[in-house]
Parts: sequence; C-alpha cells; structure tokens
Amino acid sequence: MKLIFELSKPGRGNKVLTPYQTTLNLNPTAEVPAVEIPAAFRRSSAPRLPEVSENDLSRHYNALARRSFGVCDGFYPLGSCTMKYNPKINEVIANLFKFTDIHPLQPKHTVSGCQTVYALAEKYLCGITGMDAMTFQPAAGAHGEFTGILLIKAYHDSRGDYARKKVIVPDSAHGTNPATAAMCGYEVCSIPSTPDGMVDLDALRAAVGPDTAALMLTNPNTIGKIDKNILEITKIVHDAGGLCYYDGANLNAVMGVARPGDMGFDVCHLNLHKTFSTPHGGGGPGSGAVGCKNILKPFLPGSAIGGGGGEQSVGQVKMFFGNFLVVLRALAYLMTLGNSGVREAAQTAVLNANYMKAKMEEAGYVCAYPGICMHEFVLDLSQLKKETGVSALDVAKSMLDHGIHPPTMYFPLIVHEALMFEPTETESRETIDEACAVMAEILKTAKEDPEACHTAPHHTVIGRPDETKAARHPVVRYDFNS
Amino acid sequence: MKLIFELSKPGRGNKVLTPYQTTLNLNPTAEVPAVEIPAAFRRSSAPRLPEVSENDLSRHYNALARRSFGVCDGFYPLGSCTMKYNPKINEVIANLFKFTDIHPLQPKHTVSGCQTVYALAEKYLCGITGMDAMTFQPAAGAHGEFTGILLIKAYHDSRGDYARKKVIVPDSAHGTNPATAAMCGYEVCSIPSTPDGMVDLDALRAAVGPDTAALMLTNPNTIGKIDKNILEITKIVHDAGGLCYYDGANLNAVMGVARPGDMGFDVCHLNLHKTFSTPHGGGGPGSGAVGCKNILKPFLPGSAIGGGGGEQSVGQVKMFFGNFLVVLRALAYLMTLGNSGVREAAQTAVLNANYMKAKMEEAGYVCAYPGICMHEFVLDLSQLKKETGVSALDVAKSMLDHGIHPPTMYFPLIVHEALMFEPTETESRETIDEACAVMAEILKTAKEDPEACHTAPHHTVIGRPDETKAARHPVVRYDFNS
Amino acid sequence: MSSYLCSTPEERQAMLEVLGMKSMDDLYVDVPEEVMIKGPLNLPAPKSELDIRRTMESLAEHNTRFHTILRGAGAERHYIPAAVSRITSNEIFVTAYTPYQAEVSQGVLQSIFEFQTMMCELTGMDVSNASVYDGGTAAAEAVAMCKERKRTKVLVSETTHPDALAVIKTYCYGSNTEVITVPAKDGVTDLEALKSLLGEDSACFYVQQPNFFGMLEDCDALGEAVHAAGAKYIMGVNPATLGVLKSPREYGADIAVGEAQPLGMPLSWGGPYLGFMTCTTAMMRKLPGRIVGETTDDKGERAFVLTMQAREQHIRREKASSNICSNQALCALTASVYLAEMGPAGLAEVGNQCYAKAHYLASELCKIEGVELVFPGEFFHEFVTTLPDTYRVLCALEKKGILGGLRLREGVLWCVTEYCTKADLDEAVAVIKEAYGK
Amino acid sequence: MSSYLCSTPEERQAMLEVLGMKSMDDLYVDVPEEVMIKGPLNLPAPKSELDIRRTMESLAEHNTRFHTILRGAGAERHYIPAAVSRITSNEIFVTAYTPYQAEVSQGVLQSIFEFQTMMCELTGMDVSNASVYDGGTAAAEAVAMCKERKRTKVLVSETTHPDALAVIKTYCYGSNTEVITVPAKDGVTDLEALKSLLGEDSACFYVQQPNFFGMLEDCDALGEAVHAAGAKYIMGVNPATLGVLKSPREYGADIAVGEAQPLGMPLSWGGPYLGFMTCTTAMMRKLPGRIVGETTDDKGERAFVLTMQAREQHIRREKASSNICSNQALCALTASVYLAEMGPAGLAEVGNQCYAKAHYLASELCKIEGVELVFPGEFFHEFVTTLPDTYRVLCALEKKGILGGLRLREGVLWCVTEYCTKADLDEAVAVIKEAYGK
Repeated sequence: MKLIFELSKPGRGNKVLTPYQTTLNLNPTAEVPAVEIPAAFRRSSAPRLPEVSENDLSRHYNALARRSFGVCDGFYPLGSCTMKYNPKINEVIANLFKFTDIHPLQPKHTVSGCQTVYALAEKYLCGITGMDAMTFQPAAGAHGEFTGILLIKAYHDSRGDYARKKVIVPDSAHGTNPATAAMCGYEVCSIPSTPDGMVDLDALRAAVGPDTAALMLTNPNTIGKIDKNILEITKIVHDAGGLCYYDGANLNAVMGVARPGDMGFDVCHLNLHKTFSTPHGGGGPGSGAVGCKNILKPFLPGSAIGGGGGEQSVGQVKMFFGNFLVVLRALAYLMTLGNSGVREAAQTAVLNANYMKAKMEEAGYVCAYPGICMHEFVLDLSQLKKETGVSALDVAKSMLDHGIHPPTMYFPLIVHEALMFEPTETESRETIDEACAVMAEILKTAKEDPEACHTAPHHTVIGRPDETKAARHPVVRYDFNS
Repeated sequence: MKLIFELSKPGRGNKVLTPYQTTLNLNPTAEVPAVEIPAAFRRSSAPRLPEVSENDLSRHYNALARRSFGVCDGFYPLGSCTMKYNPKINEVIANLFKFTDIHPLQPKHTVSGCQTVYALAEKYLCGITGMDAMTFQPAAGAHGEFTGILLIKAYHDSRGDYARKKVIVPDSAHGTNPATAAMCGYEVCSIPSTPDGMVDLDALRAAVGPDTAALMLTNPNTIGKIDKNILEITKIVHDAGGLCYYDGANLNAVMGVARPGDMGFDVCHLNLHKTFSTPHGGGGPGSGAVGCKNILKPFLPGSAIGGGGGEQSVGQVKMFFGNFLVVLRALAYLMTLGNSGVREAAQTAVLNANYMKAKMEEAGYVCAYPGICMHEFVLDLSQLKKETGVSALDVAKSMLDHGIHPPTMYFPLIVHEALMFEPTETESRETIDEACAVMAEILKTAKEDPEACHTAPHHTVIGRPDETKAARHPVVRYDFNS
Repeated sequence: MSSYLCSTPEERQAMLEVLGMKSMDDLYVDVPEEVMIKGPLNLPAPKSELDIRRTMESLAEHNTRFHTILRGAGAERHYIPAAVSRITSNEIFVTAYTPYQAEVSQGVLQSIFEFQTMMCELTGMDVSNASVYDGGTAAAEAVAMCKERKRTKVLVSETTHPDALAVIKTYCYGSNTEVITVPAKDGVTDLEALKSLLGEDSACFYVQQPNFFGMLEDCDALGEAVHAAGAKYIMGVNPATLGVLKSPREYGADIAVGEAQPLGMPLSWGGPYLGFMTCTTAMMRKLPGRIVGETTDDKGERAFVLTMQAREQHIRREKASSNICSNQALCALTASVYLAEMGPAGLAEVGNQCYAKAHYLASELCKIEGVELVFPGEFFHEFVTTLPDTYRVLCALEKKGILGGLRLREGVLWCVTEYCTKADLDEAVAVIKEAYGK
Repeated sequence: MSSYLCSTPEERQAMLEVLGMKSMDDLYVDVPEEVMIKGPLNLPAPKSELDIRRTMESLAEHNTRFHTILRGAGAERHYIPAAVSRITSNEIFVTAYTPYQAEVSQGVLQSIFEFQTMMCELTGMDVSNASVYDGGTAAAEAVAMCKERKRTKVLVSETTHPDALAVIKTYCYGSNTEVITVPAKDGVTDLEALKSLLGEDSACFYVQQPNFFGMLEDCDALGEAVHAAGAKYIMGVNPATLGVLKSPREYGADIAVGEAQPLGMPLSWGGPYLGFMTCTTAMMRKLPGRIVGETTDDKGERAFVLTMQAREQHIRREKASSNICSNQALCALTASVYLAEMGPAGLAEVGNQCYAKAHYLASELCKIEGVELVFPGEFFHEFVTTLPDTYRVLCALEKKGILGGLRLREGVLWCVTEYCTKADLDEAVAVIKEAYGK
C-alpha cells in the first residue's frame, strides 16, 4: 500500500486551526496582533509533512490497522512478553480528562488524585513484590533495570565501596541484563546454567567476591523454570557483599504466590505492561516500575523540577514522574484482581503453560526442559530441523497462516532452534487446544512437505521480507525524490 | 467464523457488577437488604445469553469489524446514500459526558446546552432549506417522510378538507414515498417520467385535482437530475389545493445553491446522516429532521411527557425529542462548513459526479441519461448484459474484489440493469480515477471472460450467498440445539 | 479551513476543464435562475476544529450532569460497561451502511443475526427484526402488524408510557385506525374494563410490563382475555428486567416490543435509543423492517444476508407493511455487546439490584411523614409516591446533584437502577428529610 | 467477579487432571516452601468494573483541571485534533507488540517508517530511530552516542531543562562520564564560556532551542564553536516550533533530539510522552533503539522490517550501544497522525500562533507595574518575567481556573500555546491586575 507521503497533495490544508491572519483580517480586535518571527531564526523551507484530507488520513490508518495484529486479533503466545488481555475499563479510565489534562507541574494540592494513584500502586506492588518502596519513573523494563542497577551502584558508592566492578549474569538472561550492567559501567560476568537450566551454584560461588556489585537474575528464568535454590543463590551473593537484582520479566508466574523480596532480592523492576496488563502499544509506552528494600530507598530517583528525589538520590532517569497513565491502568487492573485474583491469575498462567506444553509434547514436539514449567516453556526444534530441514523460523512463519502470532524465536540463546510459548492466563482451553491442533498440523506438513514450511507464510499481506537487504542498504526514511 | 453463542461456556460470569448478595454477606450494612421478586413474576429459565470472557468478546467483535466495510475502508459510491466522510471531531463532541449523560426529562434550566443545540440546528437548517420551522423528532429519512405527510394530512384535516385522498408520486421515486403515503392512509397516484427523467407536466396536470393531498418529489431526482420545471410543478400542485413534499434524500447536490422552500415546497425531510455527515452506523441511528413552512408549523409533533407539541400538533412520532446526538453531530458539521463550505460541498459533490460520469463514459459505459447530472448518475448496463450476459449485479460483485464498495444496484426501477453512483464531495480526483480504472478493467473482463464476472467476488470472506434459500427457509436466529 | 473536501481549488478547476466547464456555476445550468440562492447563505463563517471544540464544550457546560439520577420514565441510567463503548466506536462499524453487499458485510450482518437471537432469547419469541427506531415506534409498528380486515380497533392500556401511547395514536391517525385506551385501576390495567372493551373488531391489545408507573401487571390474565376475544396480544417490556422477569412468551404474547436503551445506551437527552420487535413464527411475515437470515455461500459456507425483503418498501412500494428502511444497527450492536458482556448472570444481577434498591428507596422514603406509595400492588424498579411540597424537595435534591423523581399527576415517579449505591440512596433520603426540616 | 480469566474453575480443574495434578499448588512444587506466601495477599478484595469506575472517577475528581494553562516547562497543552485520539485508540494498534513478525505487522512497521521520515523532515536530519522514552532520555542517549575513546567529557548548557540535565547526568553517572555545565548569560548559553570549556577531550555539547527559559539561542555560533573543537553538536528541539523555526540541520547539528509531547499527546501529569532522536548518516550506526527499514518481500513487493538489529542488546548483549529494547510506538503513531492531520501549514500555524500569543501576553503583562521581562533577547513561546508577590498572584489565577506561570529562581516562566484565545490571555491579565488592586 501507499505511504502517507504518496497520498499527499500540496494545498490540502490545515483545518484544525483558523489561520490567525484570517481572523485578524476579519476582526482585528478578536485576535492578538501579528508579530514576525525574526528572519535569523526562521526555517528556509517547510518540512515535507503530508498534506492529506481527513478522509484519506482515516483510510490510511485504518488500512495500517488491518495490516497489523494485536491481542484483539487472536492468540499471541509470545514468550517473555506476557501478551495478556488488556481490559477496556482501564482504557476508559485512562481517558478521563481529569487524568489526561493535568500538567505535571501543577501545585500539589491540585493533583492529589494523581498522587493517590501512585501511593496506592506503590502500596499494592510492594505487597506483591515484598519490597519497601517503589519508583514509577522508569518507562520500560530495560529502563527499570538500568535504574535498579544504578541504585545498587549508588549504594556501593555511598559506602565508599568502589571496588565492586562486576555484575554477575547467567547465560540464560535477557540481553538487556548485560547491556544494562555495561551501561552502568560494570563489567559483566556471565555464568553458565546447569543442564536443567538452573544457576550453577558452584560457578556462582566461584564468581562472587569483593568485586561483586550485584547478581541479576530472572526467576522464574527465561526457560520458564523457577530456581529451587533461590535462597541459597541470594545468600551467596549477599555473603560476598553484593546485592541481588530481580528481573521482573517473569513475575506473572509467581505474583501472589511468592515474592522477590522474600527470595532475598534487594531490588526489582516490574513490567507493568506485561504483568499488570497495560497494553503494549506496538512496543510502548510501558512502565518499568522499580521496587527496592529500605537500604536502597534513599537512592531512588526524583525530578529536578518536580521534586521527589532524596538527598542521596541517584538522580533522575526520565522527565517528571514517569508514565502516569500506564501506572493508572495497572492500578485499575490490580484493584480489579484484588487479593484473590492476583494469585489466581498467576496460577492460571502457569496451568495454561503446563497444559499447552503437555499438548505440544503429545503432538510430537520436544520441550527443551522436562518437568513442570512456570508461565512459559521452550520447544527445541533442532531434531526436527535435522530430520526435515524445517527450522524454528519456518514453523513460526507457518503459524502466521493460521491466525496465531508466533512465539518468541531463537531465545533463550542457550537452546538451539528455540520457540518459546507463553499462553498467559487470559486464554481459554479451547484457544490452547486449537493452537495445539494447528501446531500438530504444521508438524505433519514439516515432515510431508517441508518446502511448504520453508516458503510460509502464504496468506499474509507480504511474504518473508529480505532482512539482509534492509540491513546492508538501509532505507530508513521515505525518499521524496523517488 | 463462529457465532458468539458458539464461544459461550457456562459459568464465565459477569465481572461488571459485584453480585449484590456477595457484598451483603461480607458487610450487611454496606448494601441494601435483599428482597425477593415474587415468584409469580419471575421467569422460569434464564435467557441463553452468551457467557464469554472479555478477551473472547473483544476478539469476536474485532473479527466482525474486519469482516465489514466502512467509509474508512475505501470508496463507497453507493448512490442515494451520500456516503461522505464522517468527521472525527463530531464523534468526540458526541461523546462528551455533558451531552451523553443528560436525562431527557431533566428540568429545562439544566438542559439549556441541549436546547441551544436544537435551536441552532433549526436555524441553520431553515437557512439551508428555506423552511420556517423544524422538528428533530423523526429518527430516519422514511420516518421524516411519514412525519411530513402527516403534517400535510393534519393541515387538510384542520381545514375540514377531507376529500384529499391522493398523494402523487413520480415513478422514479424511492419506494419509501409510496409506502409512506400508504401508511398515512393515502391512495398513491404514480405518474410517469419523461424520457429525460423529468416530471411529465401533462401527466401531473392530469393527475391533480380536488382529491390531491400532496405531491412527493425528490429534486434532484433519483436519476440525478434537477427538474428545470420545478416552479411550474409546485405551482400546478398548489393551484389544485395540494401541498408539496420535498424528499431531502438528494439535498447534498443543491445545499447552499438552491432551497426547497424557494422551489415551492411546503415541507421537507432531511437525512442528517447523509447530507450532514453523521455516520450511518451500519444502517442507523440517523435523523430525519423535518422542516416546514409556517402554515404547517402548528402541526409539528411534540413529546407527551416532555412537551413541545402545540395544540394542533399531529401528535408524536418517536419518544422524547429525537436522536439528539445525531443532531449534535450535524450541527458541528454545519458550523465547520459554515456559509461558504455548505455550497462548496454541494458544488464539489456535483463536480465529482460529473467528472466520474465523464470518465465512465470514456471507459465505455453507457449512462442512462445524457447531459449534466447532479450529485449522482445512473449507468445502464442492459446493452452489456445483452452482449455478454454480464449483469449489473455481476459488475457490482466484481468491484468487491478491488476494495471498492459497489454502487446502488437496480435502482431507480425505471432503468434496467441500473448502477447508481454517488461519489460525494469528500473523495479526491485520484480516488475517482482509480475507481474508473477498475471499472474499465471490469468491462474488459466482462467482454473477454464473462464467467469471471458471473462468479465474482473471488477474494472476499464469503462468495455470493444463496438469497433464495434464506428467504424460502428463513433461519433468523441461532438454534441452540444445532 | 475545510469543508472536508479532498481536492484543492486547483484540482477542482482542472476537473472542470475536463468537463469543458469554466466554473462551478456551469454545473447548475439546469437549475432555474429564480431558485438559485443569490447572496451568501444565512449561516456563520466556517469554524476551525479548535473553535468547534471550544464552542461545543461550552454548550455542554450549560447542561447539568447529575451524579445521582432517580428519574426513569422511559430513559434509565444503567451502568455501561467499558467494552460497549470501546467496541462500538470502531470506525468500521460506525461508518458502514446497511449491509447490502453481503460479501463484504458479514461482520455487520452477523452482529445483527446475533442481536436478533439475543432479543428472541430475552423475550422468548421466535423472530426478531434488526431493530427499529425506539420503544415507541416499535409499539406503533407492532399495532400496525395486527390490523386485519375485520379487526381494526386497537386497545392500549392507560398504564402505557404517555409518549409511547402518543406515538401509537399518531401512527394510527395516519392509517385512520381507532385507538381505545383501556382504563387503569390502582395503577394497573383494569382487567374487567379490558374485557368489556374487547370485541370481534379488536385487532390487538398493548400493555407494558412493568408499566409506566413501575407496577407489575397481571399479564397472564390480560393475555387470556385478549386471546379469548381473538385479538393479538402485544407486550411492551423493559429488557433490563428480562434477566429475572417472566418473558412475554411465558405470558402468551404474540408480539413483544420495547425500548432497549437500558442495554448499554447513554441517556443522551432522549436519543438515539433502540426499539426491538420480536414475534411468533406465525406473525413473521408481517414483521416490518430489516431481518437478517442465515444461508450458505456458493461454497457452502455459512453466510448471512438481509432476507425476506419481499415485505419491504423498496420492492412492495405502497403495498409494503411499513416504510421502515433502516434499522438502528449501531445501537443494536451496542445492545448485543452489552448483553454479551453481562451474560445471563450479569443481566439477572441488574434486575435483582434494580429491584432491591428500588424497594429499599421506597421503604426509606415511606418512613418520611407524608410520603407514601400511591399504588398498592407489586412494583419493579419504578414506583409512585406522594411527596408533599414536591417542587421544593426536587429543587433541594437538584442542588445536591441528585435528579429526583418525575412529577406526574398521580404523584412522583421514582426510578432506581443498579448504578446507584446504597450510599447514593441514603444521601437522597437525607436531603429530602432535611428539606422537610427533619 | 473476574480476574479476566477465560476459564471457569471447573475447566481449570479438568486441565489439572490432564496434567495428573490435584490442585494449583502442585504447579508450584519447585518453589521453595520458605518463600511461598502463606496468608492472604496484602491487597483489598476484588472490585467489580462498576466499583472500579466509580473509585477511579472519584480519584480523578481530586485533581483540578485548569481551563487556561499558562505553564509549560517541558509539558505543553496544545490542541489535540480529534483524529489523533480516534485513530490511535484502535484496539489493534493498542494491543499489538513490537513488530517482530513483519508479515503480520506491516501496519505498525509502516507507521514507524512514516514517523521516522516525519522526524527527519522536521529536524532536517537523515535518520531517525523509532522513538525513545521521552525528551530527557533522548538527550541522554544522544550524549552516549558521542563518546569516543579520547573524547569523554560532555558539555551541557545551563539553559537546558533541569530534568533533562538531571537525566543526562544520571546516565553519565552510570557510565562514569564527566558532565560539565556551560554557564548562561542573559538567559542564553555563554558562547565565550563554551569556547573556553571545549577541548580535545570534549565529546559533545548539548543545547536546547528554544531553551528552558524560552529564549532563542544563537545556535549557529554555538555549533561553529563545537565543531571547531572537533566535538559533536547535539540540539534539543521542540517539534511544535519546527513548522517555523530553523531546523537543527540548518544549524549544523549532528544529532537532534527532543520531546514530542506537543505533537498530540495530552499532559497526563507527565507521561507517557515521546522522545525522538535523529542524526546524520555518519552517526547512523550509533543511533540506539529500534529502527524500521524498507526492503522487499519474497515477491519483490515493498515491505518494512526492524533493521540494523546488530546494534541491539538482544544480539550484542553487553556490547550493545544501549539497553533500549522498546520504543514508544503508540506515542510515535500519535505524533505521526498529529503531523499528518496538521500538515506543514497547520504546524506552521501552531508555531506562529504560539509566538504571537506569547508575545501578546508578555507585552500585556509588562504593562503592569513591577512586571518585566527578565532576559533581554528573543524568545519564542515561553518567557520569564518578574512577578511581585508571586504566590498570591498565582493563587488568584488558580481560583479563576487559570494555571499561571512556573515559579523559578530567575522569575516566573510563562508558556502560551495556540490553544489559548486572546480572551483567555486578557482574562489572565485582568485577574493579575485585580490581584494587584489595579
């Protein structure tokens, strides 16, 4: 389809504002007097923004929507992303004018509604995580990680403990963990996992020392397993003088069941847009709220202009107070679930994952790790690839023709030909059964007609794109001369 | 796809309301005491409404939307329906709580905003139609016709002129005109059109008499022609003691250019959902506002409970005061267009129709009537059908595969194999050019491969449905035992 | 500034040239000079979107929004689930037209088919149309369905909503049909009076359940009497009650109609609302308006179409049973989404809460000296009380943001829905007590 | 009551049975007993949707919505066209995730590609990423792009928004980078001071145009000085001004960043907003975050994909240039729809109106005794004045529903946008005069 620039025609003008000169001409006292912007500051030519009628605008974006896929379009078992249903009531609330039309620098007594939203969200999320305090400034998960590790850095620095230069990260971790550690000036120390995907305690013991700033851990981890030795792990780190960072990416499996704070973690981030059901918006906005124990509380960030940071504050990671409307949605979600619902959601997420895993094994797929999984599980398709040439990518692309969003591909890195499924608690048994039937059919096709899988998808608006070409010869904006 | 009843599972319960018994059990003073509905009035079994999760609900309706076609999906030149762009600002305004959450029987001083909306809409629409007063009670075009003819009836009755039993309707009229006349207890007198689609003056002169209650006329008429003799026509009727009813279906061609009131009409209805751009909503709600001259004003309807009707009022055609939110949108539209925009819209609608007509003729199609058209035009495909067997229906169905909504088929009845196009003013030249290119391609296919047209559409979610089967063996509700 | 045109003046000039024309005026050569508007149109100058927004918001500010509404009388504030507005505001549903082209309109058609089914389930009937304008027009169209050659008189209970009664009468004025009002006794239809008015020329009898005063009618007895006289029995029902109350079918009705505004539609100063009409199979071919039916496509797949169009005006013209040629599809969609979101348990909860809360308010009000129920029978969620010094009390409520009951000749008509909390009701009672100086 | 689950307790029990389990607890056998939560969770009981709606509406009522807002300082009330909210609330856009699967995500990908193009057009740059969290983080990430082995010191003008400066400093704390603040003179960056601070170890210089005080900086001279020292030149710009003001490219910037909240995003007590980052082709491979590129599919048709992922954390891990792995796609869509709806003429009108109205307010305010501009140079739509008795005057404005300027050390910072009418400004001035007893 056309780009919006290709729909543009000069002179299809602005209808939103009355040209101020027009009013001035008609009625000089109705409008402020004209003032010329000094030539030295004026731009020489107008930006080539589209000039389209509202009808064409509307059709353009409706067509783009039809060429997209949301949770509202079908099953979206994208591992590690927790694509649960996003309640509509939360959207309605987040659109109330008395939340949307509030300036961040209004006097405090005129924003007590907003402040109560943060206070309640902090209280409930501390209840769920076992932390003592929370900041909502970070805008996303990785941003929360960054904030959390900065808190740890500020803590060590405040004690003059400058020797702690290393952050320990298991090899199964999300790429953001080592990237975050590096951004915070730390050296990354990667430790291997045991064959069943747990932290190798001996390796951990060998790794820790007076240079250990922190351990970053996802629990349940990225292969969907909870680490049985979690208390031992955090103890080893603490004994060495390090702090423990909990990556909240997988909290959906254990919220209301077990708390990071009780596992020995000192700080954690939460992805409100995953676990607490605020919509993903095609990649954002989210919220990477960070909770911490009292020892780290003095270092929480604030806003230079809006206030909030203490004397030992690590500073500020975002303008103002974070993504308020996202936190608001999460609070509405928390209130809806309440004390019983939070646990029920986690349990059902885990139940759905185990049920789907069992069905997949029944269908002939091989899981990377045996036993009970948490809220997600990983298929290992290396055997299939060896036998038929059909890869994890081919299987994923084949799913597209069945209206199911593929799982996360090729992650975690420690599993080859990985497909990671996370059905979430908001899917019904029927949906899972239907997806497993589709997967069984694809497996059959892979064995009987591998070419059909190699060339999939066949019924989408485009076929497989040439990613190499895109990377080698980047075309990253429209060329008006084309 | 599945029906929503097929997604239902018992026990997927209500989440909207806290079961009142639950609150009562937890905290007896927080809730009103339980009262049993007497058994004699209680139903024996629950209605089999769907029991679905909100996730499934959301997906269901999103899938239904994807299987529908709106103006936002593409060109929609459905003749006689004026499918123009529906501005988004009007939707935003119609969703303000202080318009939506207002009870119709609130004290007058608490609804002065609503009353002003009606007063302004009346003023502006009287300015456009040349009428003296207006009622917004009718909910749709046909409903407005009914109201308008009732006004005429009440007028004659008020004068004791009970002999006027006939309503004259040209053979080119919409079916609603004769149906309305019949609903009002009138005998319908159909008069033929001249070969160029005008009212046959001689036939009209012959038809009028002391039994003439009214003439119902659409002008421009249903073949898209303005009647040159309009002043003569209304004079003939008036001279015979009848009144003249203007069917506002085609007002979009002449608004701001010429006024029904000045043409000699005594009463008219307006389709606010066509001419004044309120959305069609898949068939409703609309608004069939009726304007009239002073002589008919005493007969305008009111609300028995809400007031508004005068002593000679014809009564009431709908509860309360009509479709307020629709009138509100139309008012916003009128204010946006303003004095210059109304005329510009009409002119451009006529320009687009003539341009498209010329392009269609160039492509080899035959127009039913030569010369300048107003805002719509009619193709006559009888020659094509004779030559190739491809019918107007086949051509229309072929258009579906190109993402264009077909025009109105087989109307007006006086043209065989008619296709009636109304591009409206909110389409660009490019859109019209593209549609004409599609039509040229279809004509080529019709001649080279008629079978491809007979079996079209080929790329829609269903093929041609069996309408005969549907009518002969009506299945008009879901069978829970199926 | 814009009239939402897609083309610029230059483009339009170019298109005129293609037509061999010089100006827009050339398009109107067929319009008699005498009727051409000469001067500028009597409308204000065009406004920008920002101006419109500010103008309209300021108009809205001239309305009072009540936080508690205890007034019904045909328009009720029920809670509207978020799913309803979010789903029905989808631009595709909003901007589509009547689904004439089934192949690209399966979504709209299916949604209407589902609506028809839900209405049949609520009422217990066999067939539903795709909706009509509102409860009043539904009643009037139902009456029109019943007329037969020798049965031309229409009986309507006096306990009917005054607007619905007026609409019936106006429609009947059009068709020259006599309407006879059946008197009420103790706030319900007088059965004996009905029996005496019924005869061989009676086409039908219309009664509302609960009736305008909120009272529950003895619809079994009424129906028996009507059928004994060979007439048709039409019931007007409130769908918000049908999660718990007997269905019209259980009462023996031939046609059930009603106002579906309580199913997810905002008050909106009276509209748009939604009329529904259902009937028995026997009357199916007389049902006016659009109907969607299930069939199969050319590959045998399930498909939906507009059906039984032989009844309709565009084919039958003056022989059509009605001139209705549009339905309230978007409102019908609203009702469907509402019902699907609530489910049977949710709808029953609405009914139970309306009932319990209304009875609580009634009993609290009646503790006030001078306030008592006007009618002795059973009521559902509306009821009429005496209210000394009515005007002053209603003003006192208004000042506190409470819209009190509606003043009628018979007393004050109160309405309570599930939207009200006990605290809201207690507040209202306290304000009234204060107004009386207690 | 619901936790939005799709399955009933019975269904869940049946699924447990398939797994050979008895209860949900069996799923958690691997969780050490010591960390299992024993009692009930410290949260209130579940609430129904109606309860949530009422609770949240009551919280909202505790906020004050001002009808006139004369405060900016990084968050501005511009008019948001209706098309923006209606289009971006489409559930498909709202609930989609990062477009990993290009074949079913062309819509999201294309919308981002279009956003990138628009941002390049506004700033005059060659490349844009798919957005970052906000203007502050965009500035901090831009700074991070400039560090080289021997160029490690970061210079930031003192006229930068305090929050943006704080974010830059915090990010630099993480990476152990030194930040040097370049002092201001007369409300703009002191060029001579900048020159004296620049050196061979300077990585970059960051300046905001218009700056925090609303002043227009001499960005040509600043840029020349920066480039003369071999450092990178980063400009922070307000996109609402770029319909009329010189683009960063025209000033010679290497990187342009900014806060795009003014492009259709509501104030929302500070977020979500939208950061943008554009740069020259030379710096493309250092640009962090997601980028969408154009390519072809297996049939040669135009297609869009996430590209240049080799820079990203999920491949590079600790060698990635940043840990950003999500963008603000829905906010970027918002900005795109806003810009497409406004077009170049509309955006220029925004700029011109902001400028003229701000200058009008400034001149009217300065007619009041004791009120005068604090800085002598050119300003755009924000400006700092003295305001005797500041607290009392701001309170007087607040009582009339007007949010006055922001109190700073330097004076009071006012902001005027196209949203304000002349009448709004006149009202504010009148209130202030009244407060002074004039």
